Amino acid sequence: MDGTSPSRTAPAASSVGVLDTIPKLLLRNAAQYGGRPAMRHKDFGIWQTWTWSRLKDEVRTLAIGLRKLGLERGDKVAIIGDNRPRLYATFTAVQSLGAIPVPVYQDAVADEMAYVLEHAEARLAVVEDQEQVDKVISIADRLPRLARVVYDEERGLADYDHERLHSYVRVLELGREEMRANAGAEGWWLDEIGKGKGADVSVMLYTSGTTGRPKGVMLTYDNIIMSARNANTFDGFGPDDLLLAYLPMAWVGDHIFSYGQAYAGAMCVCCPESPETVVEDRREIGPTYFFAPPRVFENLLTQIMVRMEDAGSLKKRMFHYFLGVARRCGEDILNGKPVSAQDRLLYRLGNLFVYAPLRNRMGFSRTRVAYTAGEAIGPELFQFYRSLGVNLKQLYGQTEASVYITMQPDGEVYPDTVGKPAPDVEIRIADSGEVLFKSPGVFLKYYKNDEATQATKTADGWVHTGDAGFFDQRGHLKIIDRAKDVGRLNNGALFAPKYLENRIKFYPEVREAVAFGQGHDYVTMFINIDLTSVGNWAERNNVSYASYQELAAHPQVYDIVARRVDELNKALSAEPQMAASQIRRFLILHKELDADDGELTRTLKVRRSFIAERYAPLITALYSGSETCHVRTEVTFEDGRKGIAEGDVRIVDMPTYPAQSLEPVREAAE
Amino acid sequence: MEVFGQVLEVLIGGLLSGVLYSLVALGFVLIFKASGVFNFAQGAMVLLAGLALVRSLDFLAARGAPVWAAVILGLVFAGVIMAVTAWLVERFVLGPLVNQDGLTLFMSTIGATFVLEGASQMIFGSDVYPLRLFPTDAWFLFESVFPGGILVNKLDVWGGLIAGVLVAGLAIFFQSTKTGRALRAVADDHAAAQSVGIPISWIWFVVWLVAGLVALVAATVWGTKLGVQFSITFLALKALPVLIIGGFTSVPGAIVGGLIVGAGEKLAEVYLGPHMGGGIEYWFAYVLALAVLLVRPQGLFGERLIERI
Amino acid sequence: MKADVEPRPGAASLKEAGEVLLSVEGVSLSFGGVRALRDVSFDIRKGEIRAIIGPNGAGKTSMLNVINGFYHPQQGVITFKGKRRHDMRPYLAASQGIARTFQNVALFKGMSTLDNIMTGRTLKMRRGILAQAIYWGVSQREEIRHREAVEHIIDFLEIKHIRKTPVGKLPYGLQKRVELGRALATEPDLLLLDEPMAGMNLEEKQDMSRFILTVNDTFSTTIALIEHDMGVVMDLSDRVVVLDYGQKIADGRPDEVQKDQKVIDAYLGIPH
Amino acid sequence: MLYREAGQFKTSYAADMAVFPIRQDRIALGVVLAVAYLLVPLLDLLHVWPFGSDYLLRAILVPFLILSLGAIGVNILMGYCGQISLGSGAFMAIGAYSAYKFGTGVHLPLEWLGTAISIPPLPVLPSILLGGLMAAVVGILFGIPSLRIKGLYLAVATLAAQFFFDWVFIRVKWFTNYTPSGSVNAPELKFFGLLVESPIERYLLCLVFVTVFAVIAKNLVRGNLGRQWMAMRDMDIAAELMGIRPLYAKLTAFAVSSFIVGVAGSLWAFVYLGSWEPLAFNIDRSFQLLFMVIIGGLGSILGSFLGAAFILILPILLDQVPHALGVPVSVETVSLSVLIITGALICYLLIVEPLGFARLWSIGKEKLRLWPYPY
Repeated sequence: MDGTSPSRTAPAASSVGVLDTIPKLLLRNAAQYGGRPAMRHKDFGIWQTWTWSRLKDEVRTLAIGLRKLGLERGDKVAIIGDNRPRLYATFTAVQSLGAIPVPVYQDAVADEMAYVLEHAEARLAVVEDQEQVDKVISIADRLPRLARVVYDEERGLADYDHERLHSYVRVLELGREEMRANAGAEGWWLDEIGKGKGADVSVMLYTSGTTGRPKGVMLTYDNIIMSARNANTFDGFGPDDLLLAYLPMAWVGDHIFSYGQAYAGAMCVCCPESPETVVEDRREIGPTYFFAPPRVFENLLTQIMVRMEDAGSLKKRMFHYFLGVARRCGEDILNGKPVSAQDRLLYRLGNLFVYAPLRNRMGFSRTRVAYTAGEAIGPELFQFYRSLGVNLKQLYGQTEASVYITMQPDGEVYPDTVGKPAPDVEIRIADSGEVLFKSPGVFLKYYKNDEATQATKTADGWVHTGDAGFFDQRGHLKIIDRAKDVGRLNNGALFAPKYLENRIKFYPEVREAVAFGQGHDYVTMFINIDLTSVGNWAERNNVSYASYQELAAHPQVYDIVARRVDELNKALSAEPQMAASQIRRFLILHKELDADDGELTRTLKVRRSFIAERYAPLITALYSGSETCHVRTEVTFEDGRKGIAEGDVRIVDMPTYPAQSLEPVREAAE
Repeated sequence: MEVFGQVLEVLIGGLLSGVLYSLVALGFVLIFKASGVFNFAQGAMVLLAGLALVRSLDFLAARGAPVWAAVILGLVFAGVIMAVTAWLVERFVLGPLVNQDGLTLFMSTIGATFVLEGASQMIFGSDVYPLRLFPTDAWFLFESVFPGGILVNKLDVWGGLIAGVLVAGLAIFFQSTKTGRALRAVADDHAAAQSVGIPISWIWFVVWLVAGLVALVAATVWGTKLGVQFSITFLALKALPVLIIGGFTSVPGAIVGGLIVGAGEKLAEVYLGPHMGGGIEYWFAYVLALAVLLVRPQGLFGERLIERI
Repeated sequence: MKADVEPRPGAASLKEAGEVLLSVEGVSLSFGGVRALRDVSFDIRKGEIRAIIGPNGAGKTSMLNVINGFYHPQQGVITFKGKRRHDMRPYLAASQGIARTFQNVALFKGMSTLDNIMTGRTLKMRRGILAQAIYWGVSQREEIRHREAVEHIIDFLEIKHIRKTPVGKLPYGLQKRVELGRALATEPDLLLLDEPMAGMNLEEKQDMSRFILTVNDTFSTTIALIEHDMGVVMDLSDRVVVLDYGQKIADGRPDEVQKDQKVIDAYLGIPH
Repeated sequence: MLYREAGQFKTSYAADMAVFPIRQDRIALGVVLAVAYLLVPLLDLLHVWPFGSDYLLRAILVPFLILSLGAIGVNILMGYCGQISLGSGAFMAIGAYSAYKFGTGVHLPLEWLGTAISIPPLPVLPSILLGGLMAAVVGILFGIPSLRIKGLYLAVATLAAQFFFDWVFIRVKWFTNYTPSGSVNAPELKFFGLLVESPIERYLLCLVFVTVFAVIAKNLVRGNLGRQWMAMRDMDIAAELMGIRPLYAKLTAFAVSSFIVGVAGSLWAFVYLGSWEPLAFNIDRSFQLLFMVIIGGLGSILGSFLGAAFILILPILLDQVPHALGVPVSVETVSLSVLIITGALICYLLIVEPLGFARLWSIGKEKLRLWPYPY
């Protein structure tokens, strides 16, 4: 179906010198892989396919058409819409004229969009359909610079005023007419491409900053092409690889994976029919390279489990049995570690009955590499996919880095790290614990925002990630928290509350946890037990209890939690940076932290300061060495009534362990 | 005169044997009226009834029971058998298929036919069993008028009488008994009938029972005529054209249809047959029916239906 | 996506100019004793959206059945595209460019969405039985050509995700959409819609309205529709004809009709 | 479970509209064909069990193939176009006798015209196809009523065909070349010069016919014509309002169906029976085909094969198995229990799975595709 040949060779990395812009890469691919698929798009029921040469023609005609619309070198062009070949082609067409594409999140509300288009001084907007056209028109008065709008989907736009509005097809016609009229047009276009240099700005990506207005990150061709090349060689991607482009084009990830790497490696990019059909389309395509944020993998897993709930008991038993097998030896097999012959056999069977079919249903049958990033992914979730034989890995990146900062090399995949420095990336850990990096992907600057640029990028080219982290002795980077949230113990050791809390929360018995230590000598912790899992335990061991408070205070429960804390301490002692953060004392709160009581945010994040002051006596007790502490708190019930939760809370001392290895972390960075 | 007499003889013979067809056709009409089911199994039911009757008669006779007692017991026994059959069919075939389209129901009765044929012969044996309930000799009428007179089979006359009685009885049953009226309601619309609270399963049981009894009656006559044997099931096929001509839903239609077919095929056999190698009564009825259909798709007595969308 | 069902200013008046596509003069129809239509006359102009409304049993559906030749009126003249039309089999009406959807969906239950819409292309497919028996070659090319056309309809009606689902399995709203698609596949000049929005929720109704309007705009298809939802009728239609007890009691612009006393009475069930 | 559809995406409508869009299915089909065309002959050549005697070929495979072909024909009319037919036996007969006449030479004296039609004996292949053609013509004739009459009434019309032709071939001696016994012998089976005699040759001959016609049937039902048939079946009024001409749709269904049935008939006579009497095509044959279609699955080519296999194997099993178990069973009991079981199965299927074995098959297939998910 897809004309792939067995050869799996990434285009020679030697030709960086000449192939220093995306349009040049396009010419190279058209020449070298002309007959092979460049893009596929599920449209009108089948996967419409563009070969590289077809793509080149499209880009050329479009570019010439855009030129007729008056697009000049250096102009900014906003690109708004779902992933589709025509919009990707627009990127290259724009770039071939030396203009700069500015992808905008298609789901952005008119106001956000207005800001970006205004700030970027876009002269032209190429958008997907009526919906986007309406949005742009609604904010047109705020965009004096915006001269024209080009749309792809014609539907519903027939009776719009077409003075400054043009259909994509019309632009192509303009291009064709021009080429008919003027034989030199193509040559002119090639010259335009020739003028491009690696140092030129290739794209502006607006980071949807959590605080303040989005910043326009300017990336050069060198940034993108080098990062892309490195990533391709890192995982051996080449012309035989397919990937599904379904994440927003305005997001750096998509720009690097589906655009940079695709062009650099002459990979085939597949665009889904519509956002609703992504899952179906992924199954059809069976991408060899797949990226998704953790929640996607989480949803997939829940779907599987939910569906299997309705399966026949026998099938269910088989399913869970083989999942057990996978949990036992799946990952080792994937990592090429030695595994007993019997387990190997069982895994084979499991693969026939469960794993392979599951991979098939999820569309991962052909996936060689899958990446996840963005937030911490739960170890069991992560290992579930790996044990099924899906080579899921983590990476750590940023728009400012053209994505790649660290990646997990095959065979060195650990759920609790984000991997080793990516090729050509240098990493430094600031004294504050903040992670700094330096790489060919480092962005040029923020558009029209020098102070932000200086704040982020040091004179000698180091970039502040804003994340705190450290290298474990395997040389893998661990991200522990936002740098601003990381504090210090009195002895000066790093104190990363969220890191500790997340670690303890990976244990099913622990629902919520709050770590203290900032400005103290050692780390202490509040713990909320998980009523369901501990409740189950209680039933199994016929421990009777009337309330959360009673169960929480139960000595055996304390023992269980203590055991967990101890495990954590052991683990921490193995992590030089964290050894000092071992939990010296903890208590199990007499009530569950509750959003109704203002202890959690509505998104269920702990409100540290509020808790600190509400339970001040408990904290004092934690650091005073007393064994118990009486506590009295007002609680809000489901129905809004107020009540009082009162009782004695026991405080437990924990043994700590000497830090195991203390080789300086810096070396790991090299 | 000679010729006329011959014609008359053939005609009368035809009409009377036509009545016998009607006897079978009646069973179809009953069930179709009440359940919208075209009961292909009617023939098999005649066979079953016949076998049950004749075998029990033989059994009792062998035990030296007096003829009248044997006959009564035999009829009762056969009746019971038919009742059981009716119940089984309703319970296991039609019940589950309620509200299905006519074609499905029709095919299900074909299935039922095979089961009945198989079962009945397996239980009661599959030979030819002679049955002697009615005289089989003949009268010769109007010998004064026509030379040689007109030959009339007494059996056919009996058949005619019985048919008459049966029709009368059924007419009364349908018009003036509660169940009878309920039956008609069901025929019009299963769902509706259910909704007004007529227990459809009961209705269907009754219908099949009645049809079974009609089959039993038919069996007595036909059994005497041909002897009870497998080929009796082909009566079902003979009855089809009768129905087409008479219309599926009309009792009088069944009778008239029977007469037309009977007379028609006899006349055809006698006066066309020789020119066509004979044996045309084998198909004549069908071609006749087909002709009728082309003129009146709903049969002679069927109601015209308006198509809606 | 929001559906824009605002009446388009000027559109209606502009269409008054369009010449008559179909005219019905003095049509009467009765079944046995029942008189479904009594001496009804009205016309449908090129490119307009014509609504036929009226209380239940007013003879609306019968009217459509007459128009596409399914019922044959005892009296009256039907003129289509300027030619007086004699009683004809429905498929001839279809071949002359009249397509139709049904009050209670009449899809081909055993077939997929795709096949259902493909049947709409029958009139346009020319290959003989032998070519089809061999399939590969001309017949396949023809199939592909029409598949493309159908795919555009599927895309237009936003039913990509159910392309290969058997229509029996689909929810009611989608079935209605597929039925519209099947009618569109015949590329009709006159599209008859029998209660296209019956039993739909608000969102579905808005979508359907959007589709109807777009069809009318982009393919300039003339549309005659029966609908109970007055709001929809007022928004969509250029002109409305009102039937009651098989008789025409009003005919004109939505706003006019709305004010008409006879109409109000009819809907309130006031005897006359 | 065995299906790995990830990565099997379609880049052209041709590929998307293929009969077997899934690779695994194509492989399976290939295997089946390989077995049928290569393995069976090979085993027979080597006289390996179960081909020690030619019983399997003669008494099972050959009739299976021919009846499958017949079932396909009936299925086109009943399953796809929704027109019930109880007269398929007659159409087999027409095929058989026409083929016989063409094969032995036609001489039709037309005294009143003072002339005579006479055609010299034709080779077997054209005779068989002409047999099909005649069946098709008659099929159209008896299909005409279907334009006015529906359902049961039509069933009767087809029955009329059955009885009429039963009679014709018994009484009209011309068809049997005036043989006193009324039974006739097939001409020797020469195809392009090579003689088909041995069971394996007969088997292969039937196999070729079945393959060809199965492909043709599949092509028709998946194309425009097939859609018209199914439209008539599912909702004839709507179909007509879509511009489908009932006349064309129904009569083509009758024609194609009868043609295939006719060819099956002539094969049955020439290849399987060799010499036969009209009884070979009586109403029982019609019902046999009807049941194959109902049990196998209305509206499914595959179903026709499954149904044929079942109806054919059942009596053999009922006969063999008890023997194998050492329980002697009378021939009569067997034949009666066959009646009962088939009848019961029909009712059962109509109740639980109106689309027969084929539906069960496709459900199973769906399960495998969704594996390990239950839905």
